[in-house]
Amino acid sequence: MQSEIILAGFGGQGVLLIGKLIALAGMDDNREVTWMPAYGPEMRGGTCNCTVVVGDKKIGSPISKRPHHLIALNLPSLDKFEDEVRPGGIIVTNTSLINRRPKRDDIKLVEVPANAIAIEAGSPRAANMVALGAFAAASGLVTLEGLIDVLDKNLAKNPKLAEINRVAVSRGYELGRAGA
Amino acid sequence: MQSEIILAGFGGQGVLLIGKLIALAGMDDNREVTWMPAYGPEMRGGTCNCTVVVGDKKIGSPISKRPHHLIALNLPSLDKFEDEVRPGGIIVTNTSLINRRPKRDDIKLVEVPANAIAIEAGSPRAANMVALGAFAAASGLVTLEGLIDVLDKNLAKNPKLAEINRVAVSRGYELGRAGA
Amino acid sequence: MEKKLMKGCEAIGEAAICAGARLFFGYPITPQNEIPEYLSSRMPQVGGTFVQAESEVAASNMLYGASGAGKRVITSSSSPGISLMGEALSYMAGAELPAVIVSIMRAGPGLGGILPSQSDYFQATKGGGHGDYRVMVLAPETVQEAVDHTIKAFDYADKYRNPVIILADGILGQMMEPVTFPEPVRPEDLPEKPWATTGAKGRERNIVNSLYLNPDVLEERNWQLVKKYEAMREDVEFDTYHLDDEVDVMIVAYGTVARIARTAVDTMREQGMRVGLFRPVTVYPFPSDALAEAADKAGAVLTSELSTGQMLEDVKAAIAGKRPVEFFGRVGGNLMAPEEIVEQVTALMERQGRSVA
Amino acid sequence: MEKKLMKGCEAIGEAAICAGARLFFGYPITPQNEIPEYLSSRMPQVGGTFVQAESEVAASNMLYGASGAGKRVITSSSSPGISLMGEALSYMAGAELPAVIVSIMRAGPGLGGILPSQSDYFQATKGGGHGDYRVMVLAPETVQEAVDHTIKAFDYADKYRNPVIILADGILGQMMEPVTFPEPVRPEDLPEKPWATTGAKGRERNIVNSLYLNPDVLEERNWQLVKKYEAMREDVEFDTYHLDDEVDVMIVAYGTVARIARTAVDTMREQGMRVGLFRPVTVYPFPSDALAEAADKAGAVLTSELSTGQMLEDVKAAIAGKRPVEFFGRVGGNLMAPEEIVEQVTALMERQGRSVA
Repeated sequence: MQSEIILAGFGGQGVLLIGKLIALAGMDDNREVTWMPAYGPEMRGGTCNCTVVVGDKKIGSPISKRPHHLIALNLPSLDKFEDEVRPGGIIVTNTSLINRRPKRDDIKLVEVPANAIAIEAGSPRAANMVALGAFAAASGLVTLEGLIDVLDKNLAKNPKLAEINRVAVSRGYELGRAGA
Repeated sequence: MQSEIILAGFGGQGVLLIGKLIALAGMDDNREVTWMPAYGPEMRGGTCNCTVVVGDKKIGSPISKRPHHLIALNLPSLDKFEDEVRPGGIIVTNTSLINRRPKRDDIKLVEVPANAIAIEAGSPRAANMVALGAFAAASGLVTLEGLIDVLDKNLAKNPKLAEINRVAVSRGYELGRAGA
Repeated sequence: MEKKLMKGCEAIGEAAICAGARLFFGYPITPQNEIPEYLSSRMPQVGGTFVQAESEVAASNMLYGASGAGKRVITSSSSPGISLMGEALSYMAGAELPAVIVSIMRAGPGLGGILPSQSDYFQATKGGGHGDYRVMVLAPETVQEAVDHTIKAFDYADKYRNPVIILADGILGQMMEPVTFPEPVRPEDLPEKPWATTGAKGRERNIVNSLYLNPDVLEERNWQLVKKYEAMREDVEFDTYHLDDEVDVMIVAYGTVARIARTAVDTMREQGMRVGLFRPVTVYPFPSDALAEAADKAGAVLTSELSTGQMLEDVKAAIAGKRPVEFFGRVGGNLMAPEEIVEQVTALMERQGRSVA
Repeated sequence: MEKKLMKGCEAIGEAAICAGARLFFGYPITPQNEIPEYLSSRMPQVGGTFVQAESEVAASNMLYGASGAGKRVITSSSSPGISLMGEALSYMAGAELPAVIVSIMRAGPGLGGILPSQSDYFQATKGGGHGDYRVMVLAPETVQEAVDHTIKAFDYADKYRNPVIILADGILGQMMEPVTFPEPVRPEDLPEKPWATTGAKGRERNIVNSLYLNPDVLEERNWQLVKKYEAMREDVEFDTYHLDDEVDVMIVAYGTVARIARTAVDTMREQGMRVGLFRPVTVYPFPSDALAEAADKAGAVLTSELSTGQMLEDVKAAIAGKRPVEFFGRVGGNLMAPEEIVEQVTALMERQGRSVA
């Protein structure tokens, strides 16, 4: 079973980082993982995305035109990738910045006001973590413990930031579970 | 019928020029001709040679490992090429500078004291012309008139030099005819 | 051994360190800048030297010089930059100098674009430079393989005294995958290079050169080089997927396209189609014999590349008319989706009159 | 028309003038210095410009610039120098700029030697530079053909908006043969180039570039270029000698080796041997179809080159396993004598079980 996830937002929202955290958690779980950033002309105009694949056997293409899931941190990302998600997949939208619902009704929608919750958690920059937590809960692809573990390892030098991110990812996880 | 001639001497003896004159005379005679100088490492050490091919049909290789004829203006040239000449071919040697006869007895030998005669003709530098004349007479490959014609054309701007060369080539021609 | 999640470019850089390379010369160009970026900070940490040269011509000649002095050396670049290294590559091959060149292909010709491509296959395998030289060319498809190939490349370069190219594209360069590294080699533990110009104290001086004005000597050398290139066949590498039994179509692909093709093969196998994949791992020497043998068990062959048909020539040469060889390429920086390969295979099977299950 | 006895190099120079070229950019290297030497005095006589650049990299980029401005431009060099032009060649092909490049091959790899060679065949025909580009490659065997090819090269370059290479060796460059020249073209009488950057007065500005960051646009361009390269097939040229009837052995050779092979064929024909010669005149596009057809009437094929086996790959590809293809090469600056070819053909016939008359 292989899961392909596109994570998209504008530059600075940290989609590459949460993609990497999923890959790291998957790796720690002894699964096959790839993380592939869009580069080149796609990077222009301030949009930013990456594709993470998690699976149980050797991964073929590290990019996907038919991802199973989408995490969209802003409206252009939802506009661009909504149609590509496979039926039955999860779309996480950041309602703090996305003022519409997906047109698709064959997907599982997880709406989180990621920026608002991130501010509550202690930093507006942690919105990506909220979305990550929500996705983890809704998909079951990685566990909250796994994510917190890689977060702690990656932010060992900055315990304060680690704490904010832990809170943000946990809040997101709760919301994702509730929305499921 | 194709004739391949190697003309060899030391740098400055003008073997490239007399090769060119044979080619030009052949060309004027509507025959196929090629002129090919040795270049590269062969040029080192002051030796100098070129290969002229005159024939009635399209010429293949412009160089020859089995030339029909050899014009050797100095001893190293005779040493180097003597063995390559085909049986029955002509070897013209410049006895002013070559103190031995060829070892071959299956060739037609034409000996000319080219430098001595050139001095008589007005310039020690015309030794190549003497050898050229001798070769023309012995081989019949090009006519004296043909040679004088291309000489005149090539030296139109220097009538004095043309005159010396005319004399030298004619003296060589007489010697070559006598030796035949 | 600890698993790390690393970008291909950075993993290649670390692998070079691991192989005992302490000298990098290069000039920036997208999409491989993460290699020099990584090594610019990493080299000083291990007592190595990172030089950003004034051009790729300069970088490649620095490579020549440092290799002549007996050191393990590496450079990396992308298409236009590799073109500028053609002369030095030929010189290194002529002087029999080991060196590792990482070629992260981008779309061409000319400036082209910065997205992935495999359109420098000819340049790498047939020799962008002049003369009868060849370089060994390794084409990794995963980040782990990029690491392993980089380390092997240094060993092959020393073994054959010849440049070795790692041929990959921006996907592999930018992608992160888990990797492990072997125990690093200390440069001082590497075997000595008795031919190197290390200062001729107490021995005859060594000469590193490619100039042979005597044609007989040069000809002899040329044929010796040919023997060496032929000897490289002992290190030929390839990979097969679902080729144990007869197949209707055998896909031939390398690098990133092989990954995409593998996904396509999985899809087709699920649908009951008899399809497999042959992946050249060394593209020079090309696994011609193995490919020809594999083709004997295939109805037809589909070569798929990110080029307008370069490896295709080697595939056709290997198969020598015994099987139909068709081609599917995407270029300009675009990749084919696995679904496109499925489509192409299906169409090919129909043309071959084979029922698609 | 007056016949002149001229050196190949000088004849190529005069032919360029004759074709309306008024710009030469180059850097000296043996054995083609007679081309820049000739043009350095000849260009000013016809109002042209001769520039000795600071390097071959610079010369080739000057070519790019002047071609972009719509002028007929030419450079010449030899093996290492041509390697340094690989990047600019790819750029010219990418920007669709016409230019004529004279490649007088010397022995390689590296500095090698200065004697004749054909070991840059891959570089010319498969693209020394990066990306999916091709250049048309003409391989003259006589000085007259060198003249004709140079003139044609300018026409082809303009027709296809692509670089064209004249591929020859030091023999042709140094040899004198009689030549005639056609009526010279006056540059001002050449057709206009509406795409050139000539100062955008009263019209939309033209852009000469090879950068296409959008992969869909670049991909479209790549396939258009492929179509163009395929269209070049209409100008494919070859020559046959004693191939009207069936032969036991067909020799395939180009340039200087074709001349030597012709002498060998004459010798063998005199001995009653059924032998002929196929000579590719354009080596890209390669006359594959004609060669395959000719091979149908041959028992076996002997490819002979001054390389360790480069055109050999194209010959094998064309014949696709239908006939045995063997190889005889001399390298390092050495030429084969006609007698050596006779020997090789005789041995091949014996291996094929054909009686040698």
